[in-house]
Amino acid sequence: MEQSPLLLFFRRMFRRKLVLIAFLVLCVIMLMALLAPWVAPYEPTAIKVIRRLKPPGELNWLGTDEFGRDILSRIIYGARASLGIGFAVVLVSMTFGTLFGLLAGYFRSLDGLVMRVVDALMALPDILLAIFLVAVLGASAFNVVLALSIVYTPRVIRVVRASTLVIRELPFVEAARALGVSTRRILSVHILLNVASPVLVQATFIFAYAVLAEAGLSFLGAGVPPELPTWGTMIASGQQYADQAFWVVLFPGLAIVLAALSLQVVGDGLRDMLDPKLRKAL
Amino acid sequence: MSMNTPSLLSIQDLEIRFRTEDGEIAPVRGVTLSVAPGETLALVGESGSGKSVTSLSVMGLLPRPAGRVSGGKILFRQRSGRTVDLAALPLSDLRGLRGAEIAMVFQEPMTSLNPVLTVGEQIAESVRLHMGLGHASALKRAEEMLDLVEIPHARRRVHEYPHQMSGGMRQRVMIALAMSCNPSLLIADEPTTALDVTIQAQILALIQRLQREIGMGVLFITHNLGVVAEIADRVTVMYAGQVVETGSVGEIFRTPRHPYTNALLNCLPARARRGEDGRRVVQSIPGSIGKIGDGCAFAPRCVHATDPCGVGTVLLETEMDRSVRCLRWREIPA
Amino acid sequence: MSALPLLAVEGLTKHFGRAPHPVRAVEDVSFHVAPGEVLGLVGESGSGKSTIGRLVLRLIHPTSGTIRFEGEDISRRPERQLKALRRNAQMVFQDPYASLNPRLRVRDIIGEALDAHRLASGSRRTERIAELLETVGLPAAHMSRFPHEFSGGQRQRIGIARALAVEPKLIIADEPVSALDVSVQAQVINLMQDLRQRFGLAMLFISHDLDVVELMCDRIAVLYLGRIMEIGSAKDVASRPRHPYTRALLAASPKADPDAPKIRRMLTGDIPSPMAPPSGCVFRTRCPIATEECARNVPKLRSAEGDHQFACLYDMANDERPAAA
Amino acid sequence: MWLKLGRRLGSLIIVMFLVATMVFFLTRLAPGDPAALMLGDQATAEDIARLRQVYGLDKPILVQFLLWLKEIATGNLGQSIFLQRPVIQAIAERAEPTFFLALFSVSVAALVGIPAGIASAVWRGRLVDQIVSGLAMLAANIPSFWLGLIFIQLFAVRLGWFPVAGYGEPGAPFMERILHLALPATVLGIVNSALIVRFTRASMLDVLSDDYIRTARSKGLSEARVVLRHAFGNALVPIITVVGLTAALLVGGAIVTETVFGLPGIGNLVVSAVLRRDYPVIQGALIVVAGIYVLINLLIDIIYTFVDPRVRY
Repeated sequence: MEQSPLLLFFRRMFRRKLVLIAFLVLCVIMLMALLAPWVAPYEPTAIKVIRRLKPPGELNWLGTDEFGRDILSRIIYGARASLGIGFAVVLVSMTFGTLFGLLAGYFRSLDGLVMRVVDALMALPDILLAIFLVAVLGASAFNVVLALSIVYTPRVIRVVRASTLVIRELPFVEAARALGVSTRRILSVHILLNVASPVLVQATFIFAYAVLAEAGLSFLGAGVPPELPTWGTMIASGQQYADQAFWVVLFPGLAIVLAALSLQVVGDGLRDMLDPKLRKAL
Repeated sequence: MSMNTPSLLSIQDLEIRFRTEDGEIAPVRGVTLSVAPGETLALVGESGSGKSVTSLSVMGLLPRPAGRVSGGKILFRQRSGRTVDLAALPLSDLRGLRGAEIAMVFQEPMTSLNPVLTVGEQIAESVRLHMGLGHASALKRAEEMLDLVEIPHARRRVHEYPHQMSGGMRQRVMIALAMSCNPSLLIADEPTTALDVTIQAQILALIQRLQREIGMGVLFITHNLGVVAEIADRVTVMYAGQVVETGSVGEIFRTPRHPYTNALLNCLPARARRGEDGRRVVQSIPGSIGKIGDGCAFAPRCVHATDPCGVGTVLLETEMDRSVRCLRWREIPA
Repeated sequence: MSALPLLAVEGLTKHFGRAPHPVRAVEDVSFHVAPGEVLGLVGESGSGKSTIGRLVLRLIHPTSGTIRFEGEDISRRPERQLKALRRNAQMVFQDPYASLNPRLRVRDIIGEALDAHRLASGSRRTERIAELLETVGLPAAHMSRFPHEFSGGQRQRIGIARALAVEPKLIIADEPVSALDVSVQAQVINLMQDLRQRFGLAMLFISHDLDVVELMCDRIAVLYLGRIMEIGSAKDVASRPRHPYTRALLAASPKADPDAPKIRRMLTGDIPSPMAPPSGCVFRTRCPIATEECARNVPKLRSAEGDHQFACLYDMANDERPAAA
Repeated sequence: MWLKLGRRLGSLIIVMFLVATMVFFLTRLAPGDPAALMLGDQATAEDIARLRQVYGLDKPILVQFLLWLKEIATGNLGQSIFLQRPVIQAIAERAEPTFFLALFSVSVAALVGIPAGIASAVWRGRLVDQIVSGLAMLAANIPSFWLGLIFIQLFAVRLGWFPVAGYGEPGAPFMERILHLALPATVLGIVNSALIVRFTRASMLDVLSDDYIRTARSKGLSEARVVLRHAFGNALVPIITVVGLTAALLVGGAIVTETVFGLPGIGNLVVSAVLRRDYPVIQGALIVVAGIYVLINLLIDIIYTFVDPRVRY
C-alpha cells in the first residue's frame, strides 16, 4: 500500500506505451531546444548561397532553404522560440485563468461579469482574436505571448470555474466552512488542490494550441519578426519555394505536428490517469 | 416449495470475473439459488456482496468486455418448457428472452428511463418488439400498463416524458415497462432503495399485487431486511460473493444458521438491547469486508471462528430446502 | 426544561430561489435542544430536515426567524462574528466519501480544525490528532494516510474526529449512517452513543430512518414539507403518535420481522413539491382524515401531554375524528 | 422555455456589447494616429486636423465610443481606409467564399466525425477506436496552413486535379467554385473533424454508461437500436453544440486557410487589413464575426428545444 506517490504516478501515467513515447519525444525536443548551440550542426543564420534549396542529404540532413541555411539547425533553434512562446503562454494563462476561474466559481457576485467577458473573448475565433491583438500591440515575441495568453486564458477560466462550482458544493468544503476555516484557505487548499488536475491537463492542451497558433500567426506575417527562426516563419518564408523544394515547408511542419501531438498525447494520458470516472470504467 | 416445484430460475455455483486495472477479481464466487414460479426470493447482502452483479448476469447485462461468467450455470425454464443455460446462450437468443420472459426493474428510477422519449414510446418499443403489435396497439397497451400500475390519468401520461414525473411515478413506469410483455420472471434490483418510505410502501404493495395477479417469479435484490420480511417467501443471504444461507423467510429471521445472518439481524436498531448501564446498544460486526483469502470469507469478522474456518473451501450444505455455508453451524447456539 | 436550552430555534423559515415560486424548504419551525440532549429530525425528501441543520450552523442564511445558541441570537450575524459558533457546533455528514478532501491526509483534515481555532500546534497538534483518532476507534498511525485508503465506516469515523477536534457542545449529524451498510451502521451508531455520553454532547440527529432515530434520540421532531408535524419524547412519538402523518410514516416502515403485521394502511399519492405546497395543512392532500377545514388554516402545534405536541386539527388519540371519516 | 431563451438573448446582447467595447478600446491602443494613417505620408498637419474633425476624433474618447456604438447598432461599420468604400460592403463582397468554405468544411467534418466518433465509442478500446482516436489526435495537431500547402503541392501542383489557388473568375459557374473550394474545405474538414470525433466519442461514452441504456438492453433491443436510438438520441445535444460552434468559428477562423488558398474571403480581408493597418475593416470584421457566432449560439439554443424535451417544458 505504501508506495511512493511519484512512482505510482509515473507507473499509472505510462501504462499506455504511446504516452511514454510521446513523453520521451517531448523530452528530446525540449533538450534539443535548450542545448541548441551544441546540438545544431550549423549556425541557423549561416547563409550559403551556393547551397540554396539543396534537398536532404549528407551535408544537410533535412536540406537547405532559399538562403542555403541548414533546415535542421533552424528547426532546432526554432524550437526555442516556438516552445518558449508556448510555455510562456501556458504559464500566463494558467496563472490568470486559475485565479479568475476560482474567484468566478466561488463568489457568485463576480461570476456574471467574469463569464460575460470570457464569452466575449470566446466569441471570436482564436486566430482572429490573436491576429487582432498582435496588430494592435505590435509584432514582437512578447506581444505574441501576451496576445495568445489573452486568447487562452478564457479557456482555463471556464475549466477552473466549472470544477470550482462543483467542488464548492461538496461536503468537505461545507465542513471546512463549519469549522471556521478562512475563505482564503478554502480557496487555496480545498478547491485549488482539487482543480489542479484538470488544470494540469488543460495546460498541456494549451501548450499544444499555443505552438500551433504561434505558427499560424508567424505564417500570416503577424507573429514574431521574420528574422527570428520559428517553425511558423520557416514555413511562411519557404512557401513560395515549395514547388521546387518541398522540404523547406515539409520539415518545419512536421516539427510542429510532432511537438503538438506529443503534448496532446501526454495531456490525454494525464487526463485518463487523473479522471477517476475513466479509470473506474477501465 | 422449491423441492417440489421445478424451478423457474436455478443458478448453480455461479462464478463471475471482472478484469480490472489491478488484475482479475471475482466479485461472485459460488452463488447457488433458485426461484420457483410465483415465488419471491429475496437476495440479501451488504455492498460488495455481489448480489447486484449476480442479478445482472441473469440478464446478460454484465459490463462488457470487462465482466464475464466464468463458471457455473444459470438455468431458466422458458415458457415453452425448454430449460436453457443463460450463461451459455448466444446473445441473440438472450435478447429474445430479455423483456419478454425475464424483465428487470432497477434501483434508480430517476435515471433508468430515457429522458428524450415519452414513457409511452418506451413501453411500446418493448411491446412491439416482443409481442409483434403495431404502433397504435402498442401504445394502447402502454396505456393499459400505466393503468395497471395505478398511474392516474394514464391516457394523458402515456405522452409525458420521464422528467415530468416524480420518482415514485417513474418507478411505476419502470414496473409497467417490465410487466408489459407478461414476463415469467421479474428481477427487481433494489427497486425501492432510492424512494421515500411512504412511496416505498406503495411500490412494494404494487409488486406484490402484480405478482399475485400474474403469477410470475420474483428475484428481489435488497439490502434492507425490513423489506425482505415484508415481501419475501424465501431468502438467500450473500456475503463477499458467496451465498452463505438460504431458507424460508420465517426460518431466516427466527432461526438463522449462519453466524453472518445472525449477526446482521442483530445489527438492526430495532433489535437494540439495553446494556448494563441502561443504554440501548445495537450489536455490530467488527471490521469490514476485507481481502478475501482462504477459508470462510466471514471468518475474520466472526465471533465463532476457530482455526479450521481459516483454511480450505467451505461448501454450501443443503438439507431439505435450507442451505448454509458454515463449518460450525450445528455447534453454534442460535 | 429546567436548564437554559443550548439551541433555541424560533419561527425559522428558509426559502430558496426567488418569488413567485420559491422552494419553501423550511417554514416557521421552532424547537430547542438542551445541553447534552439529542433531538431527532425525521422526515422524507422535501421535509427540510437537512436545510434546518445547515441553517443552525449558519452555512446558509435564514429567510426569517431566530436561532439562539446559548441564548445569543446568531441568525443575522456576519461570518466574521461566528467564530464562537464554529467552535461550539459542528457537523457530521452523510456521504463519507465527499465529506473528506481527497487530496489531504487525515492529519491535515483533522489538524485543520485545530489550526482554525488555534487549539494546538507543533507536537501537541500531532498528539491531539492521535488522541482524536483513538477516540473514534482508529489507530493513530493512520494519520498519514489519505481518505481513499479507508472504508466507508472508517471515513465516517474520521469525519466524527474532525467534528470533535474543536470540542463542540452541539453536533449536527446529517444522516450520518444512511450511506453505510447495516453492520457498519451499527458500529457508528454505538460510537456516537459513546461519544455523546463521554463528552456530554448535544445533537441534532437528522435521519429518515425511524428505527435509528428512536434508538439515538431523546426527543423527535417529525417534519413534512418544511413544517413540524409532531414533536415530543422519542417514546411518545414512536409509540403514541398523535399526528396522522407520523402514524403513516411508522406504518410504512417495514419491520424486520416476518411475523409483524404487513403494511396495510398506506398513504396514497406523491409528496407535493415544496415549490407549491398545499394551502392550510401541508399534509392534507395525502391525509386519510383530511376535511375541508384543513385547507383553510395552517394547524398550530398543540400539546398532547407534557411537551408532546402535534399540528393537527384532530386528535386521533382522543377520537377527535372529523365527522366524515 | 421562452423565459430561458429571453434570458439567453439578453446575455448574448451583453456579450456583443463587450466585444464592441473591447474592439473599440483595444484599437485605440494601437500606435499611430488613425487620421494620419488614413491620409498617408504626404498629409499635412492641417489635413490631419480636418480629418480628425470629420471623423469626430477630436471629441472625448467616451463620446467617440458612444457615437461608434450608435453607428454599429444601426449597421454602419464605417469606411475602409484603403478600399475606399464602406466596411460593410467590403465584408459583404467577401462573404460568399467564406460562407461556402465554412459550410462545406463543417459538412465534411460532421459527416466524417460523427460516425467515426460513434464507432469509436461503441467499440471502445478495440482496433477501430485506436485508429479513429489516433487519427483524430493527429488531425487536431496539424497546422491547417501547412496541411494546405502539402495538399496544394500534392493534388494541385503535382497531380493537377484541382486549381492551385483562388476562387475563379468573377461570374464563374458554381461548379468551378466548388472545384476551388474542394481542397480548402477538405483541409479544414479534416482539421475540424478531430474535435467532432473526440466530442462525439466522449458524449457517446458518457451516455452509454447511463442507466437507461441498461434499461434499453434489458428490454431485449438490438445493440444497433440501443446505440442509435437510445444513446445517440441523448448524445445529440452536445454533438449539435460542437458542430454548431465549429461552423461559427470557421466563419472568421479560416484566416490561414483562406490565405494559403488565396480565397478572397473574410479571413483574407482581415489579414490584408492587418498588414495595412486598416482599422475600420478589422473592427468591422470582428464585430460581424462575433455577431455570427452569437447568432449561431442562439440558433443552437433553439434547436435544443426540439431535441431535448427537458428544455421544452
